[in-house]
Amino acid sequence: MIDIQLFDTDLDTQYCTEWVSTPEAGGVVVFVGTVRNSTSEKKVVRLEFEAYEKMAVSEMRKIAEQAAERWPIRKIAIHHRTGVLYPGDIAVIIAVSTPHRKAAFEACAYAIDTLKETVPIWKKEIFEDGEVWVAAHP
Amino acid sequence: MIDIQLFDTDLDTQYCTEWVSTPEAGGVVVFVGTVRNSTSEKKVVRLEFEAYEKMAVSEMRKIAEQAAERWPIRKIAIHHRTGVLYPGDIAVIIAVSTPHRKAAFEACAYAIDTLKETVPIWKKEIFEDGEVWVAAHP
Amino acid sequence: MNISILAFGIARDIVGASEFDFAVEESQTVGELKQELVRHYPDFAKLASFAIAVNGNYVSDEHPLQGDDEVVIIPPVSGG
Amino acid sequence: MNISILAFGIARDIVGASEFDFAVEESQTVGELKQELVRHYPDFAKLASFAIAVNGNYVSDEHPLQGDDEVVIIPPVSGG
Repeated sequence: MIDIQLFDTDLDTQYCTEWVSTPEAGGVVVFVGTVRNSTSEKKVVRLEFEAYEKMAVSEMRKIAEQAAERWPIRKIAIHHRTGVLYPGDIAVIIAVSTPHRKAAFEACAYAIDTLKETVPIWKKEIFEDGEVWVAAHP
Repeated sequence: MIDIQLFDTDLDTQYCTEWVSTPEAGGVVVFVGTVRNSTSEKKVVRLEFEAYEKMAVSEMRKIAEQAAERWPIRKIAIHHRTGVLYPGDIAVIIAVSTPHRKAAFEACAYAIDTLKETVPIWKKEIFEDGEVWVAAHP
Repeated sequence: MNISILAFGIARDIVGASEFDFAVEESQTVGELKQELVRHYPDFAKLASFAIAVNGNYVSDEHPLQGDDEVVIIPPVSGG
Repeated sequence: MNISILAFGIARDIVGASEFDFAVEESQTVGELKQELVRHYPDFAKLASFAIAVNGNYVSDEHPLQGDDEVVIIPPVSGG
């Protein structure tokens, strides 16, 4: 079972963790990506996330489906934020449950690694003295 | 910063996740180990956990300290249950925050792998037709 | 024919609009569209990557365009 | 001298008590204690592993015992 959602409001770690938990699975791994207060020594004021929403959701669903083909996933939730975020805010949550823990670790790491490569979501870092689209340039 | 605790009451995933979260860390990985409803096709009625408490806490602390030497951990929480647990109940939570996600995945997996090897906690699985100390025999 | 193109992130900054019309030949490929876009907006050549999605999916450079396609410029993504 | 030994998990079932006194020679090593325990309780030889903790730490077989040590039998652990 797969739960994919884009939110423009706070993400809920507890919801994702409980949603994937099931007595059939012994291992739940949750990744929570938060906004750091600095990048390369520069103080981050805020981040602005935008998404090509339709395709962001379908690409996140593909990741979940591909992970479920590779590992014996019972449930997987991928929740991502859009809009303005401040240091400490949660940008993404990926929660995975599997019968044994190794698969949950591998599937969760695969999902966040792939999300950062394929899902059409963009973030702009705003510093005190400028701003930059993250990863835009080599 | 390290938070090690043994509880004979329900563990709290939300507490651990929030406790390790900090604006200095961009990645939080949480492992939640739950009681499965079956082992080798046999239905599990309940699990009974017991600990050599003093040493269980000190060995969990060693794991946290060793992990913090190997990875740039900002905060790590290891909470473990004792007593009687039923399928779906949480037996252990390990939450780790690091500046970048790869270290959090590695440190969290290291901590649960090592916990299962060194921490003096024992569980007995109770089936409908018998019981067994897990891992006791080759 | 004219196709309507959506631009997100830094692509929107480069084009100066989140949606714009762009003239292409009938059955022009995505690869040819990308070359045209770089000609009009040289800053696209400076990006770490530069992909096109058609109707919600990544497509290869060989993919032929149609007038009613939803065409989106995908600059380097940075979710998570 | 007599030392007091704690037994957890399956070790408690094998000994039939969670705490018991056991006679050892002065300065006997942990390795020798383990051999004596296996002689008295042959089921310890069937375990996947069989370690001894002294005063809250794992110790090697060469570790010498003292009368006021807190000695604990650690059968295979299974936390998590």
